Amino acid sequence: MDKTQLLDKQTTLTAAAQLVRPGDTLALGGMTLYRRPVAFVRELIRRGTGDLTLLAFTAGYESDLLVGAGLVRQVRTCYFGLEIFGLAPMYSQRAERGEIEIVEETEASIAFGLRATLAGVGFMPGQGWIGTDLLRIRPDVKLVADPYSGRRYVAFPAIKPDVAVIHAPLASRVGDAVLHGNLAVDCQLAMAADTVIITAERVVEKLDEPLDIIGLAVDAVVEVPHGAAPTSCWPDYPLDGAEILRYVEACASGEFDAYLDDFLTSVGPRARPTMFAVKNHEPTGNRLHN
Amino acid sequence: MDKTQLLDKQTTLTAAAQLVRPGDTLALGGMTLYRRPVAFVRELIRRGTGDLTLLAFTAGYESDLLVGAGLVRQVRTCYFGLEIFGLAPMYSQRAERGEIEIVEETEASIAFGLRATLAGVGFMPGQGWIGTDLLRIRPDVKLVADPYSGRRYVAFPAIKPDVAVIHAPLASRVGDAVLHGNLAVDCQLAMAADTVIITAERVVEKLDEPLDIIGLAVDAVVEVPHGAAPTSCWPDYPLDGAEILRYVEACASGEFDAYLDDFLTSVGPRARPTMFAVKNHEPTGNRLHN
Amino acid sequence: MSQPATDYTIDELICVCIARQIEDGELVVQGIATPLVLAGYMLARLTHAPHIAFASAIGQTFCRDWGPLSIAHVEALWLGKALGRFDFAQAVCELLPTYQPKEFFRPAQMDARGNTGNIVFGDYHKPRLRLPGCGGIADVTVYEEHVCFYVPRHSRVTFVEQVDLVSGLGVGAGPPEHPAPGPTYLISDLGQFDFAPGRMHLTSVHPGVTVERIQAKTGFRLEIAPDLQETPPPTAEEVRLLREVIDPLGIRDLERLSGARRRAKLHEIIEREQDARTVNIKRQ
Amino acid sequence: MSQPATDYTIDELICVCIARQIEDGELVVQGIATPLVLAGYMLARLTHAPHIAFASAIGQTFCRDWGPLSIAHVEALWLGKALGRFDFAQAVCELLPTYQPKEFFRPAQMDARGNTGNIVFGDYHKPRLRLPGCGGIADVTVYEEHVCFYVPRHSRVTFVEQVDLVSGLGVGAGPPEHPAPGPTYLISDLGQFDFAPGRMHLTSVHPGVTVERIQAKTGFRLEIAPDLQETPPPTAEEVRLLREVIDPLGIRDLERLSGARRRAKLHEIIEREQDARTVNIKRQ
Repeated sequence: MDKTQLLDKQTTLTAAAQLVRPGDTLALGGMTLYRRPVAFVRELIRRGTGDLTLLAFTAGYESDLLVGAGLVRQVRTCYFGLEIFGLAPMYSQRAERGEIEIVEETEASIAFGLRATLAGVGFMPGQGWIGTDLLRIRPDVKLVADPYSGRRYVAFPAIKPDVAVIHAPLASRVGDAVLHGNLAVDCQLAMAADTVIITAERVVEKLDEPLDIIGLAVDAVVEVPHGAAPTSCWPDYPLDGAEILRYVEACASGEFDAYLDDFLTSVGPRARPTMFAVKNHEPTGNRLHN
Repeated sequence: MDKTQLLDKQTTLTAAAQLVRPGDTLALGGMTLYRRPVAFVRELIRRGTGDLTLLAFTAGYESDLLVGAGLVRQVRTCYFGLEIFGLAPMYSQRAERGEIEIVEETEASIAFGLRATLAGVGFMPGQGWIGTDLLRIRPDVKLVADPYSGRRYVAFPAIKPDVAVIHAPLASRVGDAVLHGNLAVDCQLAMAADTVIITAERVVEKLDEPLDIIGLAVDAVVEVPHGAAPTSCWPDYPLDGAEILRYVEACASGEFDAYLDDFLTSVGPRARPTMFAVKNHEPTGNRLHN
Repeated sequence: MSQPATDYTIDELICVCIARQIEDGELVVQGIATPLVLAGYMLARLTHAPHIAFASAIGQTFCRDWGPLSIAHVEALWLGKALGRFDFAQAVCELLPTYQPKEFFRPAQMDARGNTGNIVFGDYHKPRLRLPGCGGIADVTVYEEHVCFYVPRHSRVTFVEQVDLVSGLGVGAGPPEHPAPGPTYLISDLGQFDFAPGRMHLTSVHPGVTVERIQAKTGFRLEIAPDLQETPPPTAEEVRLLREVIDPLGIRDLERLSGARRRAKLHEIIEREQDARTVNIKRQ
Repeated sequence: MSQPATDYTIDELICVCIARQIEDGELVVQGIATPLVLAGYMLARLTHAPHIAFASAIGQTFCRDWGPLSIAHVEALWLGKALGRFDFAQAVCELLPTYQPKEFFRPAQMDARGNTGNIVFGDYHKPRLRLPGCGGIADVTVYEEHVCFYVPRHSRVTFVEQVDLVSGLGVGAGPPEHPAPGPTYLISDLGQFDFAPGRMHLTSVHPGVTVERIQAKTGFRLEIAPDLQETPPPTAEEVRLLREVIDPLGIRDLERLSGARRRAKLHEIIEREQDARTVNIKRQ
């Protein structure tokens, strides 16, 4: 077998979305309204893959669509909103109705939790939370005593996504990816997840810029121009505020379903035809053959 | 007072070396034979500042000179040697004679120890060490139980240098510095230390490359062209293997003292005359006025 | 110095008060969706604090340069002008605890001691209103000594006797062996406050505002400084900088608006930014 | 395929055996001062494993490209050809435990089960010989499943009944609930070994070496594979690649030398590298 082909991970959005299974913990890269894997979310909603635990450092437009579509059972994030555009309407609604489970996170619980997974340990100690009500609403989170000073810290538990989806301005066919900043915890997600999917504005043979994500653990690479829109993908395109506002206004008028129909049926950005059949892929431990 | 002057931290090697006090834990940046603060060490040996605890991720030529000069009471590192040039002769000699204290470290104990300091906690848990004799020779290091699984980890204790000295290819007068890779734990040292000194090949008004060290916590910046020689400073100059070999041969012939005399009296690279008097400096919490 | 402005909005006064809290050389951090704060930082940068350094939740970069506020191009400011780039794990686990930057948070609820809630109004499991979440407030208020608050709409909705769910520590909260420093400063649309006596403490009233009105809009007893001042108004130059240089699109106005009014203003700003961009592109 | 080499050194055979352990697509890591290992990796890259990725203690970068061995310009290889750059804290705390790369360590002492010592010979507090230290061996041998060893000079100095101070875990060492995987492979100047029976286990003898000689130079009883092989010699092409392309300066020879002989060889290499560079500069 041609080794170049063996290590090429480029595939279609359809094939990549099959790597997400009902019940998975799905981590979405980017920040609120920046570099979110929107095209991937569209594909996932089309497939109707549900019962998901949604993990996002901060959750925004793409996550609200998933929640609104009823595919999310549990949310883990430290901020779920649309920035200056206001609350995430479907998240707020479902949370207020008790229709989703929320595992309340903070910046530190996600950052240390991912670092614990990467270090191969069960927790990382942090200064935060003690004295707040976070420990009351997260009874699963325990304290640990510093064996030197006796001081108590929160033992932020290890977090491990099943699948991480990161949108990148640039990726190579072996899965190395350049993010151009606003990294959130994307590099950590791409190392911690069992299955890693990169959607990228451009997929090239060889990167000519420093990589942020090492392709070793990447399972699928999909070229999706404009794949983060209407969120931004710096420096390729800015935030499309008018579209975010259109979403907010639709939800304010009780027209989420109409917006979603429109979102799903819009031709939108499409993946370039795959150059190699999925069956030729054989990265270790991925799910393409399951 | 002119604020530009207030924030300018450029000074002389002499003034910067005064920031190190007898008994300090002195951290030296770089790796073994790469980007070591050799000119700074020359100045420190001239001053005779002793009773030091030497902390280095890996220790090499510069550290062996300090140890040979009798200024080091305690060594903390995970590797003290001259790479392919062999053992660090003075370190080995003094260690075998029991003339220095060694706090045995590994990559993980230094990396997690610095991360603990930066996170403001007393320890970080790691998988390493358990089952080795490291815990026997580091009786100060304790275990911690994962409150979730019960698994025992080593609680790597927080490490905090008093002074860190980093040699950089490029720095700005406010202390921002570019290292060009081979970072070791220099960024961590520059954040963890109470006092931070940057020696640099070139000191400029404004960086035009991404910084590795943020100037906020930097106390002194000294322009010292060739300040890492005979160790390398990529891409400015390579390792001067002939000089390292001359050192090894001198020590093998019992002529460390003669080598040291030569090293100290060589005109060598000198700092550019300072452009601002030290008394004009007033970074928070540094020691220039003590 | 510049003359006092005769014409300014309350948003502009808030920006100016935030700017006045900034000392030269400091590191200041901007959270998500806080244009009043960013405008205040930029104003400080352009007036008395030319050497401040910026970091933002968006971008996670270290910047010394500045740029005007934007809706569409916020990344261009933080990424395009970055001196150094980090990731959020580094920011949370290392940079914030080490550098302890100054940051202005906007509490959704706050009690007299500065304990805050940004997660829910009402019961956590059956909330009256689910809020976005507390970001890192539960993490940094444990240790951070430079926490400031701003409240664009002073009311009993925000200032309450008891916070429903505490996600940020006020003065002395937390374990007795490590009491939280608590906030040091608060600016609202009615006045300025500190927490010197361990409780929210009115130190200046904005022009035209009475102490009685502030107390009436606060759900707990306010401490009043014996030497209570009137907040000095913005200078004409500060207002000019805000309107013409820092925020010509008027993004700072959004925080005091809600619902349909905010959406209408957003429409206007987005169109103006698009138009301005079209003009700029044509100019090139 | 290429013919077997008729003329090769033992250093070259070690490089070739290391290369044969590398699978295409793997991440391989080089420790400090291990030119035999690096030459082996480069040979794998140029023969059967074009898609391997490299990392090195020097540089802490991620590379897919290769370059010839150097004394003076080792940073140019790792930094000049880097695809991505990390720091050593990230490498230790995150990259190594996550990616579990293949790495070849050189133990100073080793027992039958693969427990190693790289800190001292003799008593820790009164050592016969103080060694550089164990680097990260005490950290990664706890979990790492791809640990390999190489021993350029097989002797009873290295292979001992009992390691003076264990700084790396052998097969099954560590706590019973998390036994260490132990090493999987060892190459010395006399033969190749694995640890399949839980102890060092001779699987092939190098051409011209007897089992008796290997046992005599090993301080504990060796397990011998029933189907013991002779190590296939390098091919002529492998030797050519090592001599002409990968390591024209002969840096790989240094590891088997010590004391004055190593210093003499270093003199020669440093002069040759300087001359080669002068020629290159003149050519430009």
